[in-house]
Amino acid sequence: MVQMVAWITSLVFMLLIAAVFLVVAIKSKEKREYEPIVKKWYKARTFYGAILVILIIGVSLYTLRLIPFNQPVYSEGEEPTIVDVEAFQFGWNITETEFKVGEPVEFHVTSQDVNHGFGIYDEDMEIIAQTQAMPDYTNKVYITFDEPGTYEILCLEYCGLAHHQMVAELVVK
Amino acid sequence: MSEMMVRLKSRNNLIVTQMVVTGLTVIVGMIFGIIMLLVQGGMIEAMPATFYQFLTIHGTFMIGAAALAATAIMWYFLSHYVELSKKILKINLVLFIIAAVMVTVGTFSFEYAGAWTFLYPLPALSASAWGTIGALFYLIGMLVMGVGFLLLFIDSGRAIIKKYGSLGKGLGWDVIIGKKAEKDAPPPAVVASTMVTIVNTTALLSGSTVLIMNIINVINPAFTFNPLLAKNLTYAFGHIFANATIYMGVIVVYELLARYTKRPWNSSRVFLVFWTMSTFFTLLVYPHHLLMDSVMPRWMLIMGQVLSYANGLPVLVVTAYGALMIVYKSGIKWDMASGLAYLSMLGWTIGVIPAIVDSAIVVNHVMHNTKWVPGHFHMYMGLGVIAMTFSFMYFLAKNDNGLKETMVDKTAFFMYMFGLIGVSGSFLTSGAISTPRRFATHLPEWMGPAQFGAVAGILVVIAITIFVIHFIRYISVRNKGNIGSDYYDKKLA
Amino acid sequence: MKQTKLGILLYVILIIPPITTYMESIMLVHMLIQFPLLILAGWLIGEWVLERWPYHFLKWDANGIAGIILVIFITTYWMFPRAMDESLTIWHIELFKFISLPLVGILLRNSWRKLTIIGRSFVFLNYLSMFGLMGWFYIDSPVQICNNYLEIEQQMLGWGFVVITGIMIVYVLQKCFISGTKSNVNQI
Amino acid sequence: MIKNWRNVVAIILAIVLGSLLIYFGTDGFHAFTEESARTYQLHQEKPLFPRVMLEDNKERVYPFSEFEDKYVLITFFYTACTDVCPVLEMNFAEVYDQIPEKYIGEDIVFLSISFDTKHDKPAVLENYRKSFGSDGETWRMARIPNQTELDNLLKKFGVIVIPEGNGHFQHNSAFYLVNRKGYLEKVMDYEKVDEAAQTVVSVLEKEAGE
Repeated sequence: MVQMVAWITSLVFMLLIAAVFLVVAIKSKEKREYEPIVKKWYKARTFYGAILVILIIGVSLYTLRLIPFNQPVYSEGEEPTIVDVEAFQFGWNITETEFKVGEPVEFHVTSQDVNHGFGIYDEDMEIIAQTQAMPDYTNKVYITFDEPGTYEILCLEYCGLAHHQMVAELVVK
Repeated sequence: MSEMMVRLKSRNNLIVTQMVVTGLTVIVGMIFGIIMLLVQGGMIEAMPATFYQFLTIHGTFMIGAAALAATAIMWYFLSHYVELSKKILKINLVLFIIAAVMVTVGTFSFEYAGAWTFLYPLPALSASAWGTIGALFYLIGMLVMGVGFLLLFIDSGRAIIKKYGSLGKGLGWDVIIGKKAEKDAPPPAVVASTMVTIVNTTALLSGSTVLIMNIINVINPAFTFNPLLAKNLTYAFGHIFANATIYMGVIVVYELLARYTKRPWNSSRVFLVFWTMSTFFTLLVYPHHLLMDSVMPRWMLIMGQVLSYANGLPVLVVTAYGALMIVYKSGIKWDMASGLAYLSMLGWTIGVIPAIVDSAIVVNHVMHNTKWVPGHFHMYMGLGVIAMTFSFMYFLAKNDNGLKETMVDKTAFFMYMFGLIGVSGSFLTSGAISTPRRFATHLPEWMGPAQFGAVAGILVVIAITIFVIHFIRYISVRNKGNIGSDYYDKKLA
Repeated sequence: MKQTKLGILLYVILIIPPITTYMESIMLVHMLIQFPLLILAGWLIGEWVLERWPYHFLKWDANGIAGIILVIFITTYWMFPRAMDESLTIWHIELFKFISLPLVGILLRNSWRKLTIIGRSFVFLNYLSMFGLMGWFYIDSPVQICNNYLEIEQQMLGWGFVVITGIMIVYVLQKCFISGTKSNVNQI
Repeated sequence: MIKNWRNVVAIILAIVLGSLLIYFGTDGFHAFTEESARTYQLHQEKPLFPRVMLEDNKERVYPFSEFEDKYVLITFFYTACTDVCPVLEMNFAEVYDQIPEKYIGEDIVFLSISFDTKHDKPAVLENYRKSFGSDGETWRMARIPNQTELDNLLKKFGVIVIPEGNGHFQHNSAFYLVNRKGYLEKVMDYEKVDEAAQTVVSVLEKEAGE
């Protein structure tokens, strides 16, 4: 979901920029005085810069509303399931691997040896959440599975020669 | 031959040597890159150990080559304005070659495969995949390289301070506050060099600190360090050092486009303000590599996101915009040098977009360490820094010798452009479908983009080889004693 | 020769047993006051040494590099927690301290003026990052690193290093960003 | 180049001398702290457990030679300790649990020695042992009433104890394995329980195999 939005947004802006570069390259064949160009386009730049600044502030405010490492507010009487995850070369120790749909889960992720990445993939092999697993520290991921199925954990930080084989499964019923 | 000419020639010789080393390193690095894509695409087979060794060498060589080429560009143009030490340039090149050999020996002879980011404590804890000696060869090699670059930037800082009074003045702060007129502002080449001097000195200091931490830990694993500190230092080093290459490379764009269009590209006040912003942002945004470490202080992570956004402004509003403006209706004569310079600005600008997108914490949550990340920097570095490098090569060849460019070169230009767009695009697509980065094997559904990327990569290597051949032709002509007509240098003399 | 006399006086004061014992009883004073004072004593005495054997230094250490390398190695050695511990318990390590650190001062005096600005800046920046690391290391260390000192002292020492690093950073910044007249710019 | 050969020689000499200093100063890069140097040295020297009289939690008094022909795994602690010692003894208990039962008491005895002779009387020790599940037989807690004997032992085994003056001590901690002949065999990191247990078991197994 987020991936698609990101991909399309990037593509649109990249194509836009490429188009501008192309137009300017085509227009470069003409030859005009520089002074008037500077004057005109400096003015345009002020406008364009202002729009960018507003865009940046807007997008920042929008995307920072819900940052994933803020602990969600649980409703009265609802206790999250706390799952301890320990990564090691090359595997996972996960205290609990079966969950129910709608059950709030907190993964407390750490590592025995080197840095690893704890990435949760859904049934369609799309990442839905991740955090770093690092020695001496515990990172947290908050998640509530919406759909039943088998989820996979892959390592998302290069950790040695069997990095790509560090797989674990979670089952959501 | 006048004394001046001799001096210039020996100076150019060093630069030319440095560019040859870069060109060859880039080709070798790219070949390893293509092999990795072929393996991921399931088209050839390799042991994971081999794959990760290639990964390590590819990253190290590419970053090293980009830095070496970029410093050559910076040095060449900066030396028109300030007095730089040729001895230091030579020492840096020698140390770089020693480092490259050590890194190669460590990787291939002793099977070190801890990636170029040497994230503590991986060099020491390899699950017995590699030993102490391999790790030490690699780490000390990197340290040697760091020493060379540090000396180089100390020298550029010294020279700028000597000429302009202080690094602040090198960035034109006295012009910004209105103490000095805009027309007396330091030229763009000096401003960029000052910025890079500041940020890279910081980067190299953090880099050497974390390297020494790793070295001690490898020698005696009982001696441990704080892994979060190590991570911060590593990314402060890696992020700044990689970014600085483009800020050095862009000097060639400033110098070339101004010359080709016969339009001035001066440091205006806005230009100076934005370069100062770039200086601070480049130093401060590295936490966007740590967005997935929730143990980091929250304000640092939010700063990482917000400043990453803001860091897009200088390039989008000043540098790229300036390049477009200077080319627009200028009647410019396009050749390889000017074409590549223009292309590099495109690469830089569009490469910034996926980076900005990924620096949002919510997006990073699902895209961090997927192939989206290499997608962004292959555009930014591959189509940006590398294009600047070869733009500079063609400039030297033409300016020094008047060497003619052929249709082959032109074809190579387009192969290179579409090839790299293909490579980066395939990476970005992989990232969008959640393909993890740095995986020796791919699931079947991830293989398509990798195969496409490999084919596009082959196009790029062919193009780069043609570029390098052109450059080597230039050297052979040059060595016949036909000293060229560097009008710029002559004017200086 | 005024400096030499001062240096010898300083050295004599430093080796008076009660003073030595007192200084060594506090970790911070041991590393951040006694060590530098010993180096300072060497530096002052260096005036006479350099005058007495000028040609030897010229011949063997014309560019100052050999001297500075020794300085770096010796000071690095003395930054190991172990060296500090052992100087308290093993007499020949203590003796080595009172010889090697003044030697550092002498070598430094000779090398520093011969080094180029680039060399000096390089050495300076390396010490800057090294001190920063030492600061973090002593503060953050979860265990007692020195057997002869308490953990709290260890942390005080760490903060001492942090303060020194801070001062060094301020020094670099003012040198690089606040320009004086042209003449003193030349000597970063 | 040739004209400053002396410089080049001096530089090489400086590097060699400096490296030697660092090398020997750290026992060949093994020990940057005195603690690690101490462990390293103990492994090299394997000192003999000196003659001492112990007084244990059951008020029994006997020399250390009582344990002759058995391995003894030892910790040094004091009961008033609030930071390291509880962890140390907890971990000690975990090691105890990981040793196969057939060895316990027969081939190996666990012994926690208090260096707070004044305060840790047998009754105090008896009380303390219960909180860690020590049975008082195969894992005993004891003090050494004679201060000179205690100091001698601490010195031999490189245990450093600095009284803070308020009833507390700063001290270093480890597991010490003494062999059947009374020589120190191994010093192990008390934080790495599994590793220590494995080491002890492998020592015991190796003997059984012979």
